[in-house]
Amino acid sequence: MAAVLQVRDLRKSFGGIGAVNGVSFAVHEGEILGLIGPNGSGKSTLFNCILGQLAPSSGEVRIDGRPITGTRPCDLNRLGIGRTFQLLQVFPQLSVRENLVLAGQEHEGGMWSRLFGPRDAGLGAAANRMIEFFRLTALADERAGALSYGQQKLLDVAMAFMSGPRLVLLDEPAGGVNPTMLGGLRERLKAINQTARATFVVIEHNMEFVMSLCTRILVLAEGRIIAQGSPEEIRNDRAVIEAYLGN
Amino acid sequence: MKMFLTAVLALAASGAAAQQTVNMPIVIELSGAGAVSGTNFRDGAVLAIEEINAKGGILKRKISAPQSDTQSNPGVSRAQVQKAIDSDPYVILGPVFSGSVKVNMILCQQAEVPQITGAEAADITQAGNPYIFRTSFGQQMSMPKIANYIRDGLKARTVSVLWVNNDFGKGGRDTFVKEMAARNIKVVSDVSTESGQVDFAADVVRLKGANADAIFVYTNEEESARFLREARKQGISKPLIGETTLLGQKVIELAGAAANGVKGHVGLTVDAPVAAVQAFRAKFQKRFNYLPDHNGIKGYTGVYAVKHATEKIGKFDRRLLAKTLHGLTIKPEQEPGILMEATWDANGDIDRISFLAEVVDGKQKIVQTLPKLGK
Amino acid sequence: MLLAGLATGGIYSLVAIGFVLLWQTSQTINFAQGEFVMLPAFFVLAAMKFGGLSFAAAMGVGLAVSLLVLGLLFKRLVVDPVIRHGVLPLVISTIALAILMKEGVKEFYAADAQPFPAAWATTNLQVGGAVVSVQNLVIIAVAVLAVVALQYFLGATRTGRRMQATAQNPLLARVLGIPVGRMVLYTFLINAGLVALASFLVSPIYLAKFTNGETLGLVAFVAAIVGGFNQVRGAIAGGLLLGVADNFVAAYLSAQYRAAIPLLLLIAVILWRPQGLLGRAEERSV
Amino acid sequence: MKKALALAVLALVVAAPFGLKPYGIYLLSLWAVMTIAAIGLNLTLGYAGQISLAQASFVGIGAYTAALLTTQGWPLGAAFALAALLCFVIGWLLGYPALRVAHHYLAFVTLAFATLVYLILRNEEWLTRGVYGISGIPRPTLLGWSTKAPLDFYFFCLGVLVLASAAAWWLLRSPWGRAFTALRENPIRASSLGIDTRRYTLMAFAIGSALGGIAGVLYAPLVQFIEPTAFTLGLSFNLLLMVIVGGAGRFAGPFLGAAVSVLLPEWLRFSEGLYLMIYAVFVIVLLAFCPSGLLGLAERLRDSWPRFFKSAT
Repeated sequence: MAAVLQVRDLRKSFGGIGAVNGVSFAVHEGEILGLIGPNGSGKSTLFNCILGQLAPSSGEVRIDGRPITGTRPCDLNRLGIGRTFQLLQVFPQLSVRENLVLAGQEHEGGMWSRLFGPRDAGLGAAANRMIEFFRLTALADERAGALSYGQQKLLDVAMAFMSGPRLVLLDEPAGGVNPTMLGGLRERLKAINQTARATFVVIEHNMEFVMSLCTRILVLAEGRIIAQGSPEEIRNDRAVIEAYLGN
Repeated sequence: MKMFLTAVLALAASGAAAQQTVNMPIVIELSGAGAVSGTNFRDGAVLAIEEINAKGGILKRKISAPQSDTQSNPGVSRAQVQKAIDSDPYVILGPVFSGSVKVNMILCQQAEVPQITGAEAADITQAGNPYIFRTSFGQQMSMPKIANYIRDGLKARTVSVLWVNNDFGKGGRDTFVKEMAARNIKVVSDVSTESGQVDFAADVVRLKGANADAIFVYTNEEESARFLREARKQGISKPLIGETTLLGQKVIELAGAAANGVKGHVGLTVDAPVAAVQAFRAKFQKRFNYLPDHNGIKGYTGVYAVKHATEKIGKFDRRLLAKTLHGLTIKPEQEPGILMEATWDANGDIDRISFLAEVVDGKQKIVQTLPKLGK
Repeated sequence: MLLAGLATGGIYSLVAIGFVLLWQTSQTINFAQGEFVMLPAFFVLAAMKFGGLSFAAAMGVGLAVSLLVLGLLFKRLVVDPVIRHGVLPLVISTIALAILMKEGVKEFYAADAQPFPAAWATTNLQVGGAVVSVQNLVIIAVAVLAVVALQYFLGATRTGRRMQATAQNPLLARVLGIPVGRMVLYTFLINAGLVALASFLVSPIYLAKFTNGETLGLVAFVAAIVGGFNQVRGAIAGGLLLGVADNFVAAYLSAQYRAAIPLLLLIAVILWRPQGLLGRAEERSV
Repeated sequence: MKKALALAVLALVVAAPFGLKPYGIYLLSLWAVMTIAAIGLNLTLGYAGQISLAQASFVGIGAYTAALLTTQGWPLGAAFALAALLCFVIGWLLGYPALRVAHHYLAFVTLAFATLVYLILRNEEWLTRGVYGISGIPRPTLLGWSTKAPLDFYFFCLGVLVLASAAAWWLLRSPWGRAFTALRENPIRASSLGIDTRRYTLMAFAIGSALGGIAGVLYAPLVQFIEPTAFTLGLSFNLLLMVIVGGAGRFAGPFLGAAVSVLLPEWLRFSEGLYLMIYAVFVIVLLAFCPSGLLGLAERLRDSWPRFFKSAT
């Protein structure tokens, strides 16, 4: 079947400095692709180029074969692409349930149907399921701002899934989450991957988390892919170790 | 609910309750652009009221005149006049700014309360309101006199007009242009300026460019002073003609030497060669230790007009007072406080003798006395 | 005619520079900048009237009081407590400050315009047929002098450079050991000095009135933005451009829409070149 | 608890005018009109985070629409429809600069827009009779009920206010309300969740301006004479202070803010000219200590003394 996400020779330079120098890769349905590499290797820039936050200098991004380079983030969401941010970003004023309803309400239907439709845009049930799924039931009506960092991280990830996306790009989901919750998070992500056949691309520094979650791994250094393969291959690939430890 | 309302209004209108004082609220500009004229009008009225009360008031009732500030803002003036009407007044004094008067004269008309105003905009007395009375010339009375002076006195063939773009200025400019057309004097340049404008350099250049025989200036006090300074700075030589405001005391004080040589028609002036006016001027200066301008005379004579008319009809009846004032002529011999003989016509305009004046080294000098339009 | 334009432009530049400095160093948008130009003249008048001082002495007192009130107190009492809530609340509190100043002068001094003595000859020069007013020349000269002095101070002196560093990147400056707090205070004092100077230059011609600030404030904003919001040089260019444009339009185009010129320029610049003619774009961090 | 409070306020507002003289009724009507405009501004600024200093111009546009139509014999209903539509479209267009610039620049653009509208109102005499203004604006008769008397007109204004508040309440309770809050809190995150930040910003401007227009349509018959100087920046600043003092982003903010701004000058009447200064100082102090306005202050008090409040209610 066609690749869910295809990136062809993507380049992005900020005034002469090549953050991303010709990256090409493809992701197929159901895969969990890990994206690792030392800091400043262009991982986040790549993400932002794919997601329309930054306009790439050249190259192309295709979803299910259709070019979407440079489309606005809100339109990407309607095409079934969700994301989380490196820096945690939830809406502290709104309750956990409100955050979730917000995350899903814009996915389909026009503005006018939302105005005249039900108050929770028919997402009450879906939100409850997500709350139970991420074990936030006790906090459903708490203001998101009052949650702990780890709980907010879970909510952040849950919000990315509210619109039932086919492809989710996670930017350091494990960042700052204490080890006990990490296991739970990994189970949640694996479960969604199996049940909803959702495809993930994950940027992560926590090697143990990446190795145990991802089906395939790409290694980025200075804006270029220097290695790719299964987690085992990558673990003892000399080029990868050199890139990290620096020769 | 309807019945309840009519009862409230009836009580207010008749003012039957016997009071020892007669209530004549002063609603006037004490701040904002009109502060200068408003303060003068108020002090003139207060001076008259104190004199009248000293002699026992009107028909043995002392005058009480609560003051309220319209801040030269039409919206605020409407609210203040509404508040004054609620206090069941016999007569309302002020305001001076035409914009404010137009907003609140509807209220006075509905409440059938005579209103003595200092406003000069032409259309105030053309709205068919039987309760509005002026204390100085409306623009449609003073403009013909200025036009005659420009045609005969200055023998000008072309003229430029500089005016402030508010209701006072626009009304004056429209009337002036009409009068010029009637005497086929060409208006070669028509410069509008902003109320509160500070920089007149460009406008003076335009006037110099047009090079008309005479320049008619119709703006508020402060803008006039700034314009005169700029005109002198750029060396304008053509005669500068104005109305009462341009030759007013405040403008002379602010413009300093730049005001010298300005000529114009003056409906009311404290420098008028009339003994009563000079006496008023001295009393005013002693009481408030500043030199009054023409608005002072408006306030003063307005109060005395009400006193005279009320004593004439022998009782406090608003509607009758209004009717009596229409067509009434008051001579100084009958009522010294009127200072100069004045006649009010059917729609509330006032007719008096007026003067042609010129500012000579900081003082307003009367050049010629013009007869009443009526005679 | 050009001379008058340049003179007005000079005033606008002085006020615009102060405005830009405040923005650069402390993200302060001062909606009361116009009233800041109106107030010093009244300090002088008050010093003469109540203190009985001569004009020159009163000018000195006026300047000192302006530095104290418009510089120090403004920072301590208004800016510091509100800035921690962000740029918007500060914008609103400067609006309230403008109202406070206007009403204050109206109540405690005088509602009507006051003549303001000119500190130099008000005569005219006959230069080749055209009449040149000394006042315009003086304004231009003093404005140029002030700008050059400021540029020298910012560029050549040690404090000046440290202030520029604070303006460019307060965080980095603090890391480098520059007392950022004091540097920011200096900019407030410079702003107070500039507005006081502008006030002394302009009041003799415009007469001191409590409403003078309104139009002046708006035009100073426009000059700062048109010239490039984060550039002192931009503010000067913007100010001069506006001064000359304003006069020419009023003289030759329609005077009724005279006030529209700075506004149309403002909207055009903001839509097509938000960073202004000379400014550099401000990045927004994701 | 909120419902009871709202009903209590409604009852107070309905009963209030009976004891008052026409001047007091005029003030209450003015409060109702200003609240509608403030609700509009609160939507644009408080909920969607877009500052606008142009609300006075929309009140002006609404007022002039009403004045021009009703003096030619059109019913006030037509004026409401036309004014709301006109302001909606102009508000939408005014929203475009908001998409490109940061807050403070937006304040300048809307400030420039407001001054331009004032100039047009004053100079285009053929349309608006310029500086002379328009007088003799009739008060509507609604299905036989003449609102000529101050009391009747006050209830008419109150009716429109209740309608406007209900519409705003419903809008803010709907998904749109959530989207506006998200737009204000974090536009980047909001857009990644599919919220079309462009359209919602424009919508916030358009609806806010439409409400300003509706307030204008009521203002014209209230004062029965309008001229350009009533709709200058002063009114925009006043409306802005109402929203901020009441509590931006809170539903009841505009009601409280309008009350403070319209009624405060009366209570401080004794201070003659000082009340504006007191009001200005009050705003500065409030912003320094509690930028979320009076309601924010109330919430803060309630949160900090739960025992006291819990036991009381």
